[in-house]
Amino acid sequence: MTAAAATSSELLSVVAARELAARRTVFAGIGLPTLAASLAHLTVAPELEIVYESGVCGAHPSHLPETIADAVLITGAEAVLPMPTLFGSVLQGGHIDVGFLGAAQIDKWGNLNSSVIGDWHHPKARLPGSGGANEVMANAREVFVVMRRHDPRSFTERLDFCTSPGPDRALADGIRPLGAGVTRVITELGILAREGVGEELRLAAVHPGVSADDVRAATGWELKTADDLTVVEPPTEAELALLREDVDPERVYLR
Amino acid sequence: MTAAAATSSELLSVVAARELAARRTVFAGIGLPTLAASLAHLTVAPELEIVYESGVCGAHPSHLPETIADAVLITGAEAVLPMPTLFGSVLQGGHIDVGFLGAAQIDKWGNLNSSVIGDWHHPKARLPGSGGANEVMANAREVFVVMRRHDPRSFTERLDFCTSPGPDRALADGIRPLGAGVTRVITELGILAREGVGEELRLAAVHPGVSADDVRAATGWELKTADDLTVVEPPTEAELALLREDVDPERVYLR
Amino acid sequence: MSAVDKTMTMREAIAAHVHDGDTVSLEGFTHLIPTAAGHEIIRQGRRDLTVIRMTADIVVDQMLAAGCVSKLVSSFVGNSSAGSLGELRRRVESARPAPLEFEEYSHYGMICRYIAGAQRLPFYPLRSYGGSDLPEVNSSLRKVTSPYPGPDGGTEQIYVVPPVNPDVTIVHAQRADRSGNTQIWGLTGVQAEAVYAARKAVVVVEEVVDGEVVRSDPNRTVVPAHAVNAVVECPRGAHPSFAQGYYDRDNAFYRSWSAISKDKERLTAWLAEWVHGTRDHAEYVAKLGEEFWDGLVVGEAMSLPVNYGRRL
Amino acid sequence: MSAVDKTMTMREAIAAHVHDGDTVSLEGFTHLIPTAAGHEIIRQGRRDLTVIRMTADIVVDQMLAAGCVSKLVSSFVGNSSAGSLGELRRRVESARPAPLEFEEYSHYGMICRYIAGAQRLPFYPLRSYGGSDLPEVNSSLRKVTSPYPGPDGGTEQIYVVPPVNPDVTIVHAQRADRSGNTQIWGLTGVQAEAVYAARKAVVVVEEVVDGEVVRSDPNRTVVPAHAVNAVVECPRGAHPSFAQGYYDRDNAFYRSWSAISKDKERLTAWLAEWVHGTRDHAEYVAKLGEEFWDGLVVGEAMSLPVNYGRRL
Repeated sequence: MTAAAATSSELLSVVAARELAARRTVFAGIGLPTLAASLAHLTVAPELEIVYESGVCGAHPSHLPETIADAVLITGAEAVLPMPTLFGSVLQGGHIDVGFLGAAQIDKWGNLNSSVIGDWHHPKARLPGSGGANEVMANAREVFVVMRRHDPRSFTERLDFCTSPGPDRALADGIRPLGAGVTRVITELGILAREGVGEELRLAAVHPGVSADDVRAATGWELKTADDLTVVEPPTEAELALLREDVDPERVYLR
Repeated sequence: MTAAAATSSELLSVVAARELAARRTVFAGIGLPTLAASLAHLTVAPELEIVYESGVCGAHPSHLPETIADAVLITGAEAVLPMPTLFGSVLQGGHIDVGFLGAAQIDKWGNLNSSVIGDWHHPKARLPGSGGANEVMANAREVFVVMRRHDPRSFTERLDFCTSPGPDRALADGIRPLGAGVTRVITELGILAREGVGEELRLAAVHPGVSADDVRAATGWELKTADDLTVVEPPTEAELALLREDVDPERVYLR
Repeated sequence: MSAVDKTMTMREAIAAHVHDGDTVSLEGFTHLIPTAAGHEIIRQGRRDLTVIRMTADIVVDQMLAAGCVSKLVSSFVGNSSAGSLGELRRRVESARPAPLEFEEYSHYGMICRYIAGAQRLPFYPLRSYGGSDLPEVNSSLRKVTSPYPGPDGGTEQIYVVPPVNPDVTIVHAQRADRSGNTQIWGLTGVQAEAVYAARKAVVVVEEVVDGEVVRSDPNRTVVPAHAVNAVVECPRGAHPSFAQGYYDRDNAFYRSWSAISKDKERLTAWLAEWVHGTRDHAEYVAKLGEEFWDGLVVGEAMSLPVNYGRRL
Repeated sequence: MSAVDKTMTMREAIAAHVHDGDTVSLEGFTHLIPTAAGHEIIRQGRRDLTVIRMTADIVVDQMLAAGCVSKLVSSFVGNSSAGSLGELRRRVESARPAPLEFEEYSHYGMICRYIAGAQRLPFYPLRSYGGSDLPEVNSSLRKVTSPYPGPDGGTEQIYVVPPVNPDVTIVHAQRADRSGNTQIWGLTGVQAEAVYAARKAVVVVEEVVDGEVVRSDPNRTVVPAHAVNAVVECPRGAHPSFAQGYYDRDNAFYRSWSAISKDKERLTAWLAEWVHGTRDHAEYVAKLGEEFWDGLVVGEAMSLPVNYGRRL
């Protein structure tokens, strides 16, 4: 029996999960990041702990959570911390290996905009803002970005507003951040990667059937390609089975 | 039936309790301050809450506590706070009306030494140090000092070391404290008082049988006397009965 | 020792402690959002409020739509992950029907403002904001030079935020005694700091309990009585958010809010029916109906008791 | 999710995590003092330690007397209200048998150093020290000018303390699971901050419990597993201090310490008998005898359970 072909959500979740190999702590929002972390826990990162910005550590949810503060994350958790402790001692304290962030716009240095489209004072669209994103960027050892849509408006030469700056911008402002900033961007076209300060995001891998030119055309800056560009290994049947049967059997997020 | 004459401990406790009239929160150590606060609660300050630097608010002890962290203060308390909350939000936050402090030396401005006798680097006697005293002085609305012994070595023109400065010293250092500093010093001879910044401690009251000259002779600086010097009203039978029967029936501190 | 009875009705508490022009903090991070208090502020027609709330969500959108708010201080303006806040976007994007002054932070920036306010500090340092555009649109985000050498031996700079001291902070909790000793379990968020930062505090609870209940577990007291001015018993007052162990989150209502709030007429009708059209939260609860509440019922998962000990 | 087993014996934990020359924080404010860990450090003959402890009391005096400590960082050096620390006073007052480097703070100064260490801050501001002589003898107490106007519109200064980041922090707690989720009730002191400030942390507990016990009440977890490197089960390991709900304080021993420690020979004999003369804390406990422990037994005062709720 062959598994059904992977959906876009499944593909992104599987690819993100693989990138979490051997990591210990991940700061994840609800949706694809949770799916990725849960799958990684079952596969490449058995010691992985998901920390939620609401204050939950070591959750053992009875149901797939609908928010980062879902009651099912609390009941049976190993610890529920006050927010000053979570943000101060856990996140700023340097205990998070990987933080997942989303954004409306990203630039080649991995700077992120989640505040406004247009001018902040008279925005065309008011977005939610930082939440904890600015802190995750400044304090997690590295940041993974999962963005379904890969187009030049989202992957832009110039952000309308920088909500969560990578280390290069921080250093220019005289502030030394703890981590490397965005190191992986996982999209429907492939994976962009950078290692740290002074490095641009480069195309590291494409999904099967996608060419480097496709990705360059979808990116708003002149995207460089890694020397060892690879093709993403499609989700295995084992990965898909875990995702479909154990992680999200009701397909809450696997739309 | 006449009550036995008041002991020194009883006298000091009763006098300190009266000074707590209408106060709401008191930061008290174990011993005479606890006795005074407990008696005040039963008499002149029915809403009084004792806050302990260990983190206990609203204690309902089954036995007279032996330390500020005695297990009997915890069981049945209304709240037990982490120390950062107690010192940060409660004390520094400005929620304490009166703090009780002791000291080895006090000067005319109500500055206190609880660190060393002699030079700090080569002390003749090493005392415990600040503990939370520096914070109580800086942040309580006013400070009461109970010192059994009233002699020129303790009531000194010049402290060997200033552990806990009153507001005059703080202001000279460019720091604006919240409270008035020491406003009452209760000793076996009488009561010294000052109201706040710029004021020296003056003799406000003497115990029956003590003269102003007696107190001046026992004080290491040129002690001024208040215009309306009074004689302390001796403990009433009602006060002594409460102290002996309700507050410390086993005479743990009423030595 | 203090045993002052601070219980009052929501109507009394809002009338006594929230005035036109006040700075009002409403906290509760996803859990225990003080919605019923927001609705009573709307009913009493407060104007020109500065609202402080980390996650400005449905209750803030409702207060905006009712015309109560002239300024918002926040770190996240959105309807959780369930969509947009229609009124907020109209106010910010096109000043309809009136402009909204907006002071923007990140979550930890807001947390640190509360901590600084609670601890009476002139500023609080945090490792956020370096290189961000936020300091360009918020002049309260400033830098301080550390008086200690940095990791490389040179000087080190860090951003700081100023304290916030609301006129009143309102929080929702599971339970309190009559004098205000307040117990919260599950997510405790930043409620304690928001209360200590405020000049006055109103605690809304699912149930007022005997002092003995609170005192059986003093570590559970997140806010002690000395920091509380009013205790309001208001069951289900956190709807559509949840109260751990009491009722679950109304996710359907969250999902519906985008459509309601996108259409100003529909939003006005919603307020007329559910807020102005109910005398108090008890009526709002009754109007939703028992069948509705049955859908949010939670089962039991009791904590194991611990022994505080008793001297023999 | 993490379920790594971090349990080990006290001997293994001290051997693995405390080295000559290390900076070691031992916290516990009157309650849950990690005495057994201090004794094992003595048994293993550690030298040249910098000990950080807010209330330097009996266990510090013992470590000083055993020659383990070259520097002390503290805010209170005394035997509670029960008298003096003989060895500490000899070291400080007359450099016998060796000088002791002493860095002195106030309680809140120490607390703020731990917070700054835990939160990776370059400094932490506090409203202490203005006009005190402490900054004259401790150059780490410095001033910062606030970037915001003060209450009078002028500039405002405030003292700050630097972070502390011990090589290892050791705390005692009532219970933990095998992976290090640690629960404390009663006085929780500054244990969480001291652990988060440290590079490594050892948690000593009255009992190692199943994960299910911890997870029945996640708000009780003061230190999560991710901050813990070793879990040591050591019943009665906080003696002569107390463990709320487990055993009471040995006030008689506190009162006796002034006389023991005042006489160096007697102190040396005490260490020989009770620390060097016992193989581990279990022997120390047995040597005290069951009759002794009967005197410290506490009765029951159970917390009332709360409902965390379960989705139906």
